[in-house]
Amino acid sequence: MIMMDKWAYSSKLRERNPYSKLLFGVGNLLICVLCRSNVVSLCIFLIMLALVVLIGKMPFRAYLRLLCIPLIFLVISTITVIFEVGHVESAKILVSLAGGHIYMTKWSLTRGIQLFLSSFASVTCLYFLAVTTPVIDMIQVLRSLHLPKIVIELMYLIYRFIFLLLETGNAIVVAQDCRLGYKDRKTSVQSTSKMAAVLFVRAYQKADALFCSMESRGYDGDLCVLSTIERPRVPEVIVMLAITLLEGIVCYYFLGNMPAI
Amino acid sequence: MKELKDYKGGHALRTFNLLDEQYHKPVCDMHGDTMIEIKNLNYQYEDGTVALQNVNLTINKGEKIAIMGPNGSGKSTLFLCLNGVYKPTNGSIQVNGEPVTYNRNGLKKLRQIIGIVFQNPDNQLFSADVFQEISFGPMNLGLEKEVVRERVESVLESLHIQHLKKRPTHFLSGGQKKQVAIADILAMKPEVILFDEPTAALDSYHSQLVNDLVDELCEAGITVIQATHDSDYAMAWADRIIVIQDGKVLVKDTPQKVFENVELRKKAYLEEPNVLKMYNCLCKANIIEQTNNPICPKSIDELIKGLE
Amino acid sequence: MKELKDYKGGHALRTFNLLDEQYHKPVCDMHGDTMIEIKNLNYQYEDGTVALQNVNLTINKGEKIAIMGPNGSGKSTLFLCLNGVYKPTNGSIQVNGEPVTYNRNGLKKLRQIIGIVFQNPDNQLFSADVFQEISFGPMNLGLEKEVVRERVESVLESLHIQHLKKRPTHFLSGGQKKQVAIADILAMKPEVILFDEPTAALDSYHSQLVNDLVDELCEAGITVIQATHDSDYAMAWADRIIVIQDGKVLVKDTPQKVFENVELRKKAYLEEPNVLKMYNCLCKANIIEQTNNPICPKSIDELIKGLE
Amino acid sequence: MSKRQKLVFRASILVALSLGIAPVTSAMHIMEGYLPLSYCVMWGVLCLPFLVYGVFSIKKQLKDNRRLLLIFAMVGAYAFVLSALKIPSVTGSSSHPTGTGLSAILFGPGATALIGIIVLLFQAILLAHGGLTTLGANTFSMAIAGPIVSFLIYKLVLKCKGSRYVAIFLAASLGDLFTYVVTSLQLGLAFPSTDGGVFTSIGKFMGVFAVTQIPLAIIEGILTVIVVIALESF
Repeated sequence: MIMMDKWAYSSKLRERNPYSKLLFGVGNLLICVLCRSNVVSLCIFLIMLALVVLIGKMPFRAYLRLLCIPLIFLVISTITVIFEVGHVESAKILVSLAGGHIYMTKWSLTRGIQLFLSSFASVTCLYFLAVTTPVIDMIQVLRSLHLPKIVIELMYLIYRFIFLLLETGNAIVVAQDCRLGYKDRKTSVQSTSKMAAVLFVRAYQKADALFCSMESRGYDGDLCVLSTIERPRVPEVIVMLAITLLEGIVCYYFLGNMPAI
Repeated sequence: MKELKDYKGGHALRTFNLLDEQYHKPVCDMHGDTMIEIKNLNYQYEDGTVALQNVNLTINKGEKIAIMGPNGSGKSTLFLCLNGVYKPTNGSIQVNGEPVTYNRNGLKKLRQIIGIVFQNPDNQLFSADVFQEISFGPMNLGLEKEVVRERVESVLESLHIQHLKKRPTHFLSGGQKKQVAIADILAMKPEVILFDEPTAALDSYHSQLVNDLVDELCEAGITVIQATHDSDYAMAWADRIIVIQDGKVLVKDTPQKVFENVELRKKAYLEEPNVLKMYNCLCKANIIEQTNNPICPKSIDELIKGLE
Repeated sequence: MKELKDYKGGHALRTFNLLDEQYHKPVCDMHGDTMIEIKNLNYQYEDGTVALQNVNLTINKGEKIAIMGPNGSGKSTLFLCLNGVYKPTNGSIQVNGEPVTYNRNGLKKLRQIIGIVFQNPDNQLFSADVFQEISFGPMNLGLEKEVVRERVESVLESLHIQHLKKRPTHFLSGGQKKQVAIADILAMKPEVILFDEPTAALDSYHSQLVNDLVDELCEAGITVIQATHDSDYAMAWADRIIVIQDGKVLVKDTPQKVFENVELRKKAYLEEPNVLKMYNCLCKANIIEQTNNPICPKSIDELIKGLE
Repeated sequence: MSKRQKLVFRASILVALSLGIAPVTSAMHIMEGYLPLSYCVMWGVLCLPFLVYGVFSIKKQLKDNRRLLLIFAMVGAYAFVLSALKIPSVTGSSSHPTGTGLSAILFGPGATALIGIIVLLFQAILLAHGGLTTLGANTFSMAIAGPIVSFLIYKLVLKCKGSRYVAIFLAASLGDLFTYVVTSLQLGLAFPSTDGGVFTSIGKFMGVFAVTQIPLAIIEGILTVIVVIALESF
């Protein structure tokens, strides 16, 4: 079970129009990335938290757990950005190595903190989308952007098949575990590769079976289905667009210290 | 499972308004006309395995047919032949008096008349959500979008699963998946529906639901062919039983005659239905009077009713 | 399926030589000792769904237990808790008088004692060929290669599937896959085997085979717990039936008492077994004399024998 | 498909898998909001020709064989699932073999890029691996650069009459390494050092990620070989 997917379907914001949600989420994301301002990041972080947890009714603990996922990457790369390697004598030297020094400067520290906060805020924007808008709705929005039909078809199919294979894969892992297949590292590697191999075989068999049943319903190369989503309600979309733009302008004029990028 | 509690109520009448429009002929009229005629059908897989051998069958309109036989005996192959997914190596299939043609139009026509509900819904449902899934068949028939929308809504209503409309397929339970798989086919308004072990792996609640649904379809005049392993069920439900083994039709006859045949039962690994056992025992013990042409009740329930 | 024709012959005695070595205590001795004791078991999924609530169960050595209840009622979760794949959120499980520990050694011990045969063999079999598949469990127990080889051979012989030894698993038929799935577990020589709907989606021939096998295991003194939807079968086979719904144990009692409870049957969607219907009918009609403490036969066959 | 076609197809799957499991770890997905917008756009634009070519290439292949649509989708789902499965105590905390390159040889780099970008999009939305603004950069490193290198190495080793398992191992582990090099490059370009400039920065990122990525690349190489051996026995 993929938890983000589950939260998206159980969110109180699920039924809101996907166009406006996407507009708002992506709009805020762009503001985060463009401004790189600590204050803006903090504000957006709080707005998204409020939307997802207070209005969307996602459990706070689950949300916290989600926030931990990108931490590994964030911490490692931010440390890399903050600390410099070289021969500069004037900087605040932390460690001296044979060939040079590892040091940080005020500028690199500021940049690191900015980067950390703004990335974290952008992640909350992504989460806002991910846990309030089911994937099916998102694909629907992409469809109305006139992406090539084949891309849309593939997205729908891959989304469905992910869960089909995930179920099989998980079941196989559990069955292996029941027979002590993950008792130590060596066994684990063997079990994992066997699982990967058999999952591939199963994927192939499933594709065959599904094709057969699709043919029996008259599939002849053109995958046509109807969807339930309603057209964007124009007023709602305009309101969301206005809010996002306003946010952007406020950030730009009052807080914006747009870095030269 | 709240939604389903309503189901067993007085809905039966309302349920097949969708189908009644189409099949407005009274049932009795239809019975007897030949729906499908299979002559000398042979099917051989690419690898040379012979899956069907000299199959001859006539299926009448509105008939209830159970196909029995061990796994791998050729039932699924027969279904896929009937639906035009497999092209027979030899022999011919006539549907509604016309031979099946294997060009695009011929197949489209065939698939509108005959639909298959596959055994494992996970091998049938390919769409991300229920509405899309059910709309696939009707869209392939080339109907207008509005017509398709209406059909899907109407099928959802008939099966009392409107609440599933926007549900993503992967959130459905096994029983719900089965219902959607059936809706898939009903939305194409076929005249014949082939069910491949529709209640396998379902719990008794959903099995009952599916069995009731099948009964309603039959009442609405649809020809239903079911592959099943359940002797009790086949005895109770079927007009005729076709026993297949190793790709050959062993026998096609009424349930009682099929199950009374001890040799056949042994050969095709058919269990004797409980009701038949009981009936024979009661006859022997002279609790039930035996006439010259004894007709066994169809189920234990019927037998009990008779005794009372 | 030639291989299986021999099976029904006089093999029963020979079949469990493999197991007899291990379980040399006579059956009667074992019955009555507590095998598994579950106290106040709760299990909650990550997303907060409560799958099991305050489950209290005692399972004795050598008992035959059927677990019934709709799909999604928590049967599979219970199985996975018993096997240590899921760690209970609350409550405790004692096996052979010792509480389960969830470290590496504790789990190893637990999984040697309790084995699960999963419902869908396609989700259990992952090796390329049958021999590899069956040897997986014993290998992980850390046995010598020679011992593993012997065990696999011996299990293959017991199930009369030696001829499948080198067959690739994905070329097996559904029934054969099930047999291999059972062999998987038998090769680990567990004291308790949990079967999750072992005959779902099998044809009647293989169902019979599996049922016979289960009976032999029980005779050999193994504690067997089966999840099933088949009332007739549960009535005939089980010592006790445990009914689960929405993660709670509704009742644990003898089959007759469970099925005589009309309210319970309705609530948990259990069908009334045919034999019970028939028995009650015959009692009413005064064909069978009713005593003060009527004991219903276990199956239609037994009932018929009684009548004769 | 005819019998022979099927055989060729199965064989090609084997070959594909051998280099296909381009091992990528979730730690190497550049997270949401980490790259400056101009770089996001740049990497996105760089992916475009591959994606457009991918659409044409897929359409062309589907014309010959409709069944391929489902196979394409299954390959995508397979790649995703391998990174999403909860596997108890395996190689390392965050190592998954992902099959984005699986289709490189089967269906060509174009089709792979297209399937890859869809998989990466789903990984961002469903698993929080990567992000929307960094989708272009991640696609370039994982769905375009890595698979192409794996593919070339595999062909090269075979041409030099190297053993197939060696070829698989090298393709898998070097493909992994190349993805990590490209990712470091992307990060280094975006965040140049104060004095050393871009190259120092790239070196820094490579140095830091080397700690996790080099052992993982080797483990993934071994894992891939075992998978292929297992798959061959089917």
